[in-house]
Amino acid sequence: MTTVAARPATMAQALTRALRDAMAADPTVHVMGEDVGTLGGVFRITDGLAAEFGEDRCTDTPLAEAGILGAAVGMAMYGLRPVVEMQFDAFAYPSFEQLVSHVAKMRNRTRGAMPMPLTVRIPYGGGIGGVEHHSDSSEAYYMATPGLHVYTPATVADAYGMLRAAIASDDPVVFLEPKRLYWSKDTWDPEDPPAVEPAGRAVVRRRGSSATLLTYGPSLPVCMEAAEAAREEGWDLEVVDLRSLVPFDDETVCASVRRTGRAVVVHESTGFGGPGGEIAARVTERCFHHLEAPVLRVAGFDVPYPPPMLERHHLPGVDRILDAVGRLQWEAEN
Amino acid sequence: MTTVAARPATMAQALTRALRDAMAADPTVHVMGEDVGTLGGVFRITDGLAAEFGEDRCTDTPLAEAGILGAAVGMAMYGLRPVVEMQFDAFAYPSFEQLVSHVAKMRNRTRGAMPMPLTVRIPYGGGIGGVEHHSDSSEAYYMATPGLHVYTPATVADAYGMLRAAIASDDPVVFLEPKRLYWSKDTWDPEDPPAVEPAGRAVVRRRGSSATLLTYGPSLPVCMEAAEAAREEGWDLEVVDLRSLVPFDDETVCASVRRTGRAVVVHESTGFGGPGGEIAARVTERCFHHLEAPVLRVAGFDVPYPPPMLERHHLPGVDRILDAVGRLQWEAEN
Amino acid sequence: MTVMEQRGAYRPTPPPAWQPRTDPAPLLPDARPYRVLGTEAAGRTDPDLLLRLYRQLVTGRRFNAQATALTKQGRLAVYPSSTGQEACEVTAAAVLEEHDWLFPSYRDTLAVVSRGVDPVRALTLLRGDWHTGYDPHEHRVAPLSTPLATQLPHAVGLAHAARLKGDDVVALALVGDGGTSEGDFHEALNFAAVWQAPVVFLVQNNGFAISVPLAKQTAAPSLAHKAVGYGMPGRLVDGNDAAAVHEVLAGAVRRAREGGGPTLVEAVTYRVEAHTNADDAGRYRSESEVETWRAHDPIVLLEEELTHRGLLDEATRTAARDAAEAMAADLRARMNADPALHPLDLFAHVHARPTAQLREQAEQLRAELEAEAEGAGR
Amino acid sequence: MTVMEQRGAYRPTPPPAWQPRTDPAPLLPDARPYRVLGTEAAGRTDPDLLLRLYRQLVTGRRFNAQATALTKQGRLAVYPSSTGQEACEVTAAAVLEEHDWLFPSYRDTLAVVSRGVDPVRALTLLRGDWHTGYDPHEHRVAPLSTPLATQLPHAVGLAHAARLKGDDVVALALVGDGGTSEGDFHEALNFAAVWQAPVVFLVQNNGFAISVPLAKQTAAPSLAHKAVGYGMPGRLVDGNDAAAVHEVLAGAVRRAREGGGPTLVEAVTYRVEAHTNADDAGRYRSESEVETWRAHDPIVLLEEELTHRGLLDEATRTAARDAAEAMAADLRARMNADPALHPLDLFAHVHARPTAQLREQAEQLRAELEAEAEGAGR
Ligand SMILES: Cc1ncc(C[n+]2csc(CCOP(=O)(O)OP(=O)(O)O)c2C)c(N)n1
Ligand SMILES: Cc1ncc(C[n+]2csc(CCOP(=O)(O)OP(=O)(O)O)c2C)c(N)n1
Ligand SMILES: [Mg+2]
Ligand SMILES: [Mg+2]
Repeated sequence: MTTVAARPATMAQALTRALRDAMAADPTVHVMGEDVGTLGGVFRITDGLAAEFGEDRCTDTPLAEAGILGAAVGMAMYGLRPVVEMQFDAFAYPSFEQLVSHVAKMRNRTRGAMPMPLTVRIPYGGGIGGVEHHSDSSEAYYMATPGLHVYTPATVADAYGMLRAAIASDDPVVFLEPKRLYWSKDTWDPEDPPAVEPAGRAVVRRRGSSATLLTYGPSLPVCMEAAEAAREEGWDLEVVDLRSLVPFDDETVCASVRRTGRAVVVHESTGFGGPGGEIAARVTERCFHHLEAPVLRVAGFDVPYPPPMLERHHLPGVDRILDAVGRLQWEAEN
Repeated sequence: MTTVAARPATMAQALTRALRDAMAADPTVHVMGEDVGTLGGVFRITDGLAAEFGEDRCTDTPLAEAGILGAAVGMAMYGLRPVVEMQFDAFAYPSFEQLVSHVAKMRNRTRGAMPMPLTVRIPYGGGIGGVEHHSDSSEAYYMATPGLHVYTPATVADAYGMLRAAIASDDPVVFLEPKRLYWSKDTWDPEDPPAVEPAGRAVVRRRGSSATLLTYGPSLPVCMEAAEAAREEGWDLEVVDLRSLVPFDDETVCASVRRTGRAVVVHESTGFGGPGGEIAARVTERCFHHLEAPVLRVAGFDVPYPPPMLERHHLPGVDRILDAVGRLQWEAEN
Repeated sequence: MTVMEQRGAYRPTPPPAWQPRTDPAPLLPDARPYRVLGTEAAGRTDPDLLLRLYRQLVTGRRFNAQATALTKQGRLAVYPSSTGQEACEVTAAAVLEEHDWLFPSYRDTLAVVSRGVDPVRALTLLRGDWHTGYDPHEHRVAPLSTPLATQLPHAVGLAHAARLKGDDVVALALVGDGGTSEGDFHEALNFAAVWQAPVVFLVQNNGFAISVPLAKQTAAPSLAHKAVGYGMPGRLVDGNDAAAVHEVLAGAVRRAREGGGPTLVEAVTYRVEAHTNADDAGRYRSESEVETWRAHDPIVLLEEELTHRGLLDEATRTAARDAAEAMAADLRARMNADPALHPLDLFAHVHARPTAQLREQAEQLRAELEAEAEGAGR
Repeated sequence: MTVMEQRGAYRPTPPPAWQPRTDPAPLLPDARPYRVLGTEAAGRTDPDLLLRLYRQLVTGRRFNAQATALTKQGRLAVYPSSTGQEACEVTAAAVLEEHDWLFPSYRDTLAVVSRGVDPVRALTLLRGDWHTGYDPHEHRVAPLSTPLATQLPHAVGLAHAARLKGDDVVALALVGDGGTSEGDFHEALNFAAVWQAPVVFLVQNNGFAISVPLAKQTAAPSLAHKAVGYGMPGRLVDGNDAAAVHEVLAGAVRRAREGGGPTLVEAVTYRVEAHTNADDAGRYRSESEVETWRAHDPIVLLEEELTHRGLLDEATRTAARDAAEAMAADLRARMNADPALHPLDLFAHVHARPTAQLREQAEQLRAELEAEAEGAGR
């Protein structure tokens, strides 16, 4: 491994390190996908793995996503732990049938005899100036598919810990990597990686008392920034990083919302039919009498992801979040 | 046309009649899919069309759903109005990329120069004793995809009117046909079809004052039954048939919920990540101060669709709906 | 000066060395389906093998009939019969070693049973009590795959994984003529060839995909010709000639086992019955077409050969018939009971450990069931 | 009695008549890529055509260079260059009639421009101001397709629709070697052959799919060999030999126009530059390999031929170069300005009429923009 830098490390480096450590720890872990071998992936996340573990462990496949995921299913049937890289969010769609009809259902179909301990890594979301099909937020599709787990890290340390947890999971995990955080840095030390903790838990990233921002992945830094900016308006916002969309951590989320009495869900994905509906609905079901205002949503517009020059108008930004917080019926409180 | 019966007619017959009338009215309407020609489709919805309009207008395609939908996109580019039949819900998944990346986006991509006036008919939902992959409720996937319209009829008359509207629409429509209502009958007269009305509106199927059941497609009859049964418990339930999941008729829905102050969303689709989250969230956003209780959801469990012998435990039934109504915090009212 | 003369003096830039990656000639299938029974090649066949196949065909035919009968009695939700295709079904199982893997399509219950899976378990999917009734690892049989052609990349992946591990495993994957049109067919064959995975693809070309005849499915000279586009050999065989199917499949399996990579085999056969018990084949084909194929029945073909070689006496016939009847009687008896159902199994295997939400939902159902039981008890 | 002797008396049941659906022999490609320049066949070529192609190649090369330069100046988000592949790009446009349709892949901006689309509009996608900058109907050019191979079924559907209507339309669809592995490639070719649609599929085999070389993509003798599996002719051509590509494509287009159905053409070429400006080709291939191909450059090949035939004087060269420079200067100038953007366009074309929800969202954005403008005005 040549690319792992000293601290501070980027999320990309943490992901690479997680793959490397998982492969070193477990010979059944196989990385596969388009350009993952010699090139190390278009985002260089698999950089060095083919050199260190050989092309049989880190394999450049033909260009066919259904074939990649379908072959991974077969490999998992034989006891391997495939880690599939989809090159971009929208390029995972050709493998949708394999994902929904097999990856998600094989364990259930066989009463547990054929688990699917595979990980599908998908760089997702926008904000990187990508042309069409390179910025989709596809998490709603995966959330609506029973049998899958859906993780998405927002910090460098989580990128490492959650990817290790995903690979170690005996269930299939759709691992959504926020592309625009690939180069985010943190003082996490790749030479001293944290213990792998089971994923599936949300975490409070910022304590606050006025309202809770519920968010994940690429929108976490935006929410943190909004929470800082909100201080000027007199709001002390709590920020919860969901981390795992499936399983969903109702406990942490509801504890926060019950405390603050107000919540805004923030994500890049389109609003209509997006993850925010589920999140708002379940929070409301569970915390109704603690709510001073309806749970609001700040999301991408209900439009196909825009071209690079227009994406800033689409993505939830600090102002839009603060506007939503402002609409949480503060007068009604008195 | 040999199969259109005198009144009462089945939903299947109404759909057949809608296709026939649309083809007769507009030579650019082409029906295509697996077994739609000679056989008339596995549900016989396209029965007689090949004989009446020729195989070029009602075409048995090779067995390849992405190819079918992709070819339909090309035909739409040339000005035709393809009506694609997917044989069952889960067998639409191979065409997911064509649907999401092209059907939904082509108009937007080309600033309106290349509309996609095509209809994708998908028999969906369970309750027919189908083996695995024959009973999926996949509407959440389509709702989460901007650019599509999503219709689903629940009555014989709507089957006709909404399919005509879908075919006439200059936008792509995913037309979800509740399989278990195919043989439901009504006194609608196929020889005197109602005028084609623009879809996109919900309709109140039963007036009531205690609470609103928000539902669609296969769950409408169940909700009507539940509303009848609720009278015994002293509840007078309103039932709203959403009909069009996209566009969503906030007006009709919110008017009802504001009136009753309570709502339960009922659908077969799995709860988590399913359509109910969006519906509950948007109703809550808009009607918060009218709500006496959180909007609850009665949905399929968060599991892969069960085998035939277990499906009755999975499907929302009258009891489960009444239980939910019972949890609408009636005490809190006083 | 003519152009021809000019050429002499002119040295155009040579193209970079270009080589076909493999010689296409040996990849092309024969011009007509390979046959053994009734041809000179039959002389090379092992009488014991033929007799074994004969008994299996007779049992297989009876299995199909019994399963179809079970749909009429409401004991199966649906049955896609492989009547007429038994030579492919039983042979697919016969050519495999114990440690090999079979990847069946939804029509291939008979192949699954021939591989040793208890028929009642093999029929679980079609009975409707669970999606798969057997542990795939027990007999190394993947679940019957309903989404067409999706099982093919699984076979490739499994074979590839086994080869990486150094295990002696061949995967044999079944698919229909209609299934060859799916993208997954293409992707699977390509992966298999690039990886030189030990896989054999057997296409049972039974003439139809439900109602759609082959001519609407493909314009290819034969489905076996698709092999050359992946750089693997394509073999065309008479799918009703059990000896021929056996020879071709066994050869392909041997080749795969020895590291020679994948083979695509097209077996030309015919679906004698309707698509399933729910289908009305009269809507799309004539009885006379079916009759032609009934005359080319796999059992009749083998009987003729065996009779001709003096290998089939009445005792053998009777023994075969009796064994088939015994199987059918046992199946009938065991299917003539309601399976024990566990509604809470809905939640048991969605994930390795149920999520908090699934535990809640299971509790809800448990409470409902208890209330129901109490109500019934009252 | 031997088995052989027995045969005489034995009349096995004959198989139902079986015919290959088409004769495979004429579908197979040549053993090596077809060439014209520098071969005897060059004598048959039309000097005017060669000169026209020459000018287009020179302009095309310049276009690629200019577009790559624009990425460095931040005027394009990204550019996948077709340098080295210009013979395919310009010829794909040249063989089509006005009423025909072109279906480009994401790398084929040059083909789009060669078909007459304003370069600035053709580059809109890569500039990032909208997804497609031109009206596809104006020049009958489908949007540049980023999801690989997905445009192929579109081409088939369009060609089929035109034929049903009785219109004289051929669709030419472009795809890369990597794209041939996708299921959509398979499904599109199959539909085209079954429907006998007037489509020509041109695979530009440029050796790589980003970093993945052809040997990891396929084990086929050639990509053109895939044609036989669909029952259509496969043609293999030297993709850097503009005259050869023109002859083969024009022949395939003619065949399609005359009702002969689809053709698969594999043009063997090379991607001389990196995958895009963002790619580092040094990670996966050697400079010496690139050098081999630079020597087989499409412009050089054509120059050699023209020079040899006395058709290329300095004036012609200069005129070609000047025309290319003028195109580049114009492009530079017109790209050197910020495009007029309309943020509310986000909502304008999602549906035929915006839904109530989209109207609300548009209002929200409009209010935000106004607030922003006021803030800036202050
Ligand atoms: C992906 C997919 N699409 C459609 C279907 C519905 N379907 C079930 S069987 C069948 C026909 C299959 O034909 P073929 O592959 O020739 O197999 P056969 O039935 O002849 O054994 C179809 C279309 C399916 N099961 N999967
Ligand atoms: C369905 C899909 N998967 C992955 C990608 C990402 N991608 C863009 S270009 C490319 C390589 C394409 O190779 P090839 O088809 O040979 O065309 P070339 O780039 O050589 O022109 C890949 C994998 C994509 N655009 N679409
Ligand atoms: Mg078949
Ligand atoms: Mg390429």
